[in-house]
Amino acid sequence: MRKYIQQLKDLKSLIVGLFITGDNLRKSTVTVHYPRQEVHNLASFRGPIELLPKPKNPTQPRCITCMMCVSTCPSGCITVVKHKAPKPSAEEKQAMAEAEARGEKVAKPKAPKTPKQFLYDYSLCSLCGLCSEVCPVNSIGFSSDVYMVCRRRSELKLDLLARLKAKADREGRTVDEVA
Amino acid sequence: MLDVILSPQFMRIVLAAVAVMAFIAANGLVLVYMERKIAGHIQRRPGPFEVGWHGLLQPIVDAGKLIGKQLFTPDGADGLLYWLAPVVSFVWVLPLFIPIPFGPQLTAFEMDLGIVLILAFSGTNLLALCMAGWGSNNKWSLLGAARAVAQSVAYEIPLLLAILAVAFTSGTLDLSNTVKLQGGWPWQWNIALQPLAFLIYFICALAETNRAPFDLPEAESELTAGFHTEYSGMAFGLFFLAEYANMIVVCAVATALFLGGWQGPVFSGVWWFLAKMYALLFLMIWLRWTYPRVRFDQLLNINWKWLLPLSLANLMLTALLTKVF
Amino acid sequence: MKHHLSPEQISGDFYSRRFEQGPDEDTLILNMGPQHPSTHGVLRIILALDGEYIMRAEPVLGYLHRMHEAMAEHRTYLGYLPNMGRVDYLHAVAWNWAYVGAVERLGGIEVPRRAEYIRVITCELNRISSHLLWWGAYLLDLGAFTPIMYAFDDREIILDLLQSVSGSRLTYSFLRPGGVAFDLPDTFLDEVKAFIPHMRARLPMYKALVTDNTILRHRCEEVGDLPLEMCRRYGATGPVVRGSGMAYDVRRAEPYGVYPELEFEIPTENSQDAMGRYLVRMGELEQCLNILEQAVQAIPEGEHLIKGAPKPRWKAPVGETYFAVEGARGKIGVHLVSDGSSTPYRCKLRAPGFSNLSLFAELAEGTLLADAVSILGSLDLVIPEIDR
Amino acid sequence: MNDDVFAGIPVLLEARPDRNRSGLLRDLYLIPEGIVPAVERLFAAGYHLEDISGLDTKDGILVSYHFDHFEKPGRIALRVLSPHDTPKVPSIANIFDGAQWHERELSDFYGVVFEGNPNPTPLLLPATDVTTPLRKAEASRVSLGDLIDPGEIVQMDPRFDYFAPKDNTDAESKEAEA
Repeated sequence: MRKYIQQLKDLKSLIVGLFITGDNLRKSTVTVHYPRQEVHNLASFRGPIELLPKPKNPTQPRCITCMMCVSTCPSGCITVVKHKAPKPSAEEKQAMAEAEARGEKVAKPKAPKTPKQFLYDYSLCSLCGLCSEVCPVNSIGFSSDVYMVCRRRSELKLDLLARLKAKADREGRTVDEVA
Repeated sequence: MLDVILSPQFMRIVLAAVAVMAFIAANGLVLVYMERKIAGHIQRRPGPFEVGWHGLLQPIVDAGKLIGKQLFTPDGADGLLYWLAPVVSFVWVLPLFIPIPFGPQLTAFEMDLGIVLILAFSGTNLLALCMAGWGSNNKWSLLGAARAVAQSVAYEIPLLLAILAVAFTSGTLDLSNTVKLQGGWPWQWNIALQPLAFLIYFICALAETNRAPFDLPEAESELTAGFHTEYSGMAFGLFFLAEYANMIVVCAVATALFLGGWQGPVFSGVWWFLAKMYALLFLMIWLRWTYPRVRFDQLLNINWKWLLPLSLANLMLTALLTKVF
Repeated sequence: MKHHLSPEQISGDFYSRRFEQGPDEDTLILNMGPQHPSTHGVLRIILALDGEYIMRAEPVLGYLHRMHEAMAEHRTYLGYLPNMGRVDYLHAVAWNWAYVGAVERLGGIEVPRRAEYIRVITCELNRISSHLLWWGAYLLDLGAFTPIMYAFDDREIILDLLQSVSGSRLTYSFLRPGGVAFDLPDTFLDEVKAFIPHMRARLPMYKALVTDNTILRHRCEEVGDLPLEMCRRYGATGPVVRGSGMAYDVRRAEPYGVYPELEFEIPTENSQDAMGRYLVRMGELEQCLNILEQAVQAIPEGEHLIKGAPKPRWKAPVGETYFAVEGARGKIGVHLVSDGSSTPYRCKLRAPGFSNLSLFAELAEGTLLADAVSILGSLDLVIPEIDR
Repeated sequence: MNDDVFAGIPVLLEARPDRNRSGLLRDLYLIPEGIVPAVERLFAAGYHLEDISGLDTKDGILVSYHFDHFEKPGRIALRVLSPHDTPKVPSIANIFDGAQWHERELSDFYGVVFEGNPNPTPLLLPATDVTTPLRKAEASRVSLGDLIDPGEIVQMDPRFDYFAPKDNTDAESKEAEA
């Protein structure tokens, strides 16, 4: 008998539950009503990586093509193509040959340290941040691009140099302005 | 023969059938919208919002989507039963609306045994669930159908007894008469005389319409989707519509039996009926979004150990009191 | 009567064919999953049913198997870090911690005290978010739709907090051998301090809406009776063993980090049923808040990553180590063997869910299908962790 | 403290590793036949099985069983070395039921046969395609002694000489020659 009375008493919890959901029905919604509203904490989101520009030239990355990021990335999603060393002209060649003949140290023309291409496959990236940690010149950072969408996987293969330039254009910053 | 067809009564029934179809479809859409909006706001989110003003057109678009979807028969299914089930489920809901007195004049067909007709036809929905469960050639559907049978059979008894108690007090099985015998103010309603019968009726109605917390035949976390696991497109849509139509029927019957029907303190009319009916529907929706689901043996225990004895006692007490007074 | 079908007539794959050999004619063989709403992902369970009573159950794993252990043997010690967030995406910080802890133990790397506190704070926040998600999903299993939305409302705050530290919202990989990758943002501690009373104020609502609900109690009480002896036979840990009355918590049994300095209780329940496991997790929510409260007070200033922390080409000294931490689901263990190169020679991951799920077959026997769903939910399974 | 747990069980090598480095309290290398009685003792002493780990070395596949105690924490590792061509180890799934899955997992990964496992089917890998993904290539295998530092050796069977202090013996023999 006591069991049945207890069961009847337990029915009170059902009423309590109704009051709680009813109370919430009365209250305003808590969801972010995208696209009418947007979330505010995008700044702390560490999204797809981006190249950081040189302080004086917003279209040029700080990258010195040391390849640390490429070798560190666990997913192998970064590809950096170096510039080839410029071919010495005929005169330079001759000058070099003469210098060599004189037994001097020959300064061969060096390849520019800036990257020719900086490709990034976002579809492979796991956003661990190791690339940005190992970068000696702090050239890799995270973007807070949460709204990136694409239809094809190939669209996630990003050319970071182009994106850097596009960003500079978007922000209307040019070399001259900064200088 | 011709004079039968041309008789006003027959014409009235035909007209009523068409009107009922329209009513079910319209109310189905309203209910779907209402359910989703209430669920949304209970969960602190806006619910459908994008199609039309505050998502008003969402149910219509959903219906369009369901109609546009491909219908296919699963491998090894019994074609006849499989396709008959949703049709049966929907078609047999229509007669249920015929004796319901929405307003003083707004009754499709007043009949002396209106309640009996509703009780008789409401059992056929179960047949549809059985056909769907067996015809689908799916084990989940079969389990869902088996649950539906046990649940429906069990809960029909206290439902019947609760209605009988009201029939005893008002002395009629005609729904229109039952309404007329009640007054406009809440204390003149049958619920004041029969609160326990109303409670039992409402719980049984939840179980009969497979609404949470008694939605075991389609318990999605246990049986994926129960009896309609294999259905797609409008075949599923018909089940869906029939479920909502059944909800409307049980709430309409409750309104007529217990809540004074179209009678109100002021301006008696169909609007009072609809308002009371939707209040009950709102309660059903509210319950669904609050409670977990009961287990199957508990469901039957509630019926056999609580509702049945209570409704029997209630009926006997009612009979005694009507005899004495 | 034995099955009247010949083996060729039995459809299904390797596992269901093996299963179907032998049951009686009236037995229903039911394939629950890998696509089923309450198996939480891609777990598959083959059931032999008599009516709705389960006569035999056999989980079939591997639908989410990614061979994380082999990946470890092909990546550098640091390069393996992002994997850990993907093993158990609900308590990623604990898995991160188990791995970096093993690496630190192997290499004898010190961790700054500030980093230890950052780890504790993020790990406990992550534990709360994991339990909240479990709570919502469990109620979903039991047919209540609304609680998960309330849980997500609170979980969202935690995700925002963890995002402000780690930059990601789910698969955190910001722990490093020798500390953490990023220091806390300036407002973080204040936000955690504000979160603690908020969460405390929400717990009574959870209790009134769900824990006290008589339908829920009837669905959980005396369901999935799990004696302590059985926990031991299967190696169950975490809330599962604590729900059976054993106060076993790796944070106390094998102290790591700064947990010895923090005061907290180990909630246990003696009822040994699904309700016991439920109540343990609800109790842990409160204890996590207690730990957080102490940790945000005690966190010292200082560096967040020790100088000379392993670089990507870091070579671990030869040896083996075993490091265990307490995850939201139980004991997470990492068994690391190094041959002195820059990649692990062997990395064995001990997933708590693996052991916890292995007892399901015995636990589900003789219960109703609906109870099996309740039991499965009460074990708190994360399939990617079990399959690895 | 519970030295009597393994009393009478033939032990190839028993070590007390540095607990702060290895996380182990005791470390025992057993012959395959010794594993079942040893695990039975642990079961009786109230231990639970944490996991079973494999290790592909030059000297064979090392199967490590990790046990811990709920009330008296302290990890005990039992190990069995099994040859590459016929890796057979007796199953302990009849003592600790949870071992069944761990053994099946190890069979998937290393091809170790656990004799007596009640359900010896693939667990995580496809049943139709049996591979042993964690077995290493012949060339990249490292010998046991170069992988594991056993710590202080309590007792050692002379046949089990993987951890024998090689440099020292060399030095001793040189001294002897001198």
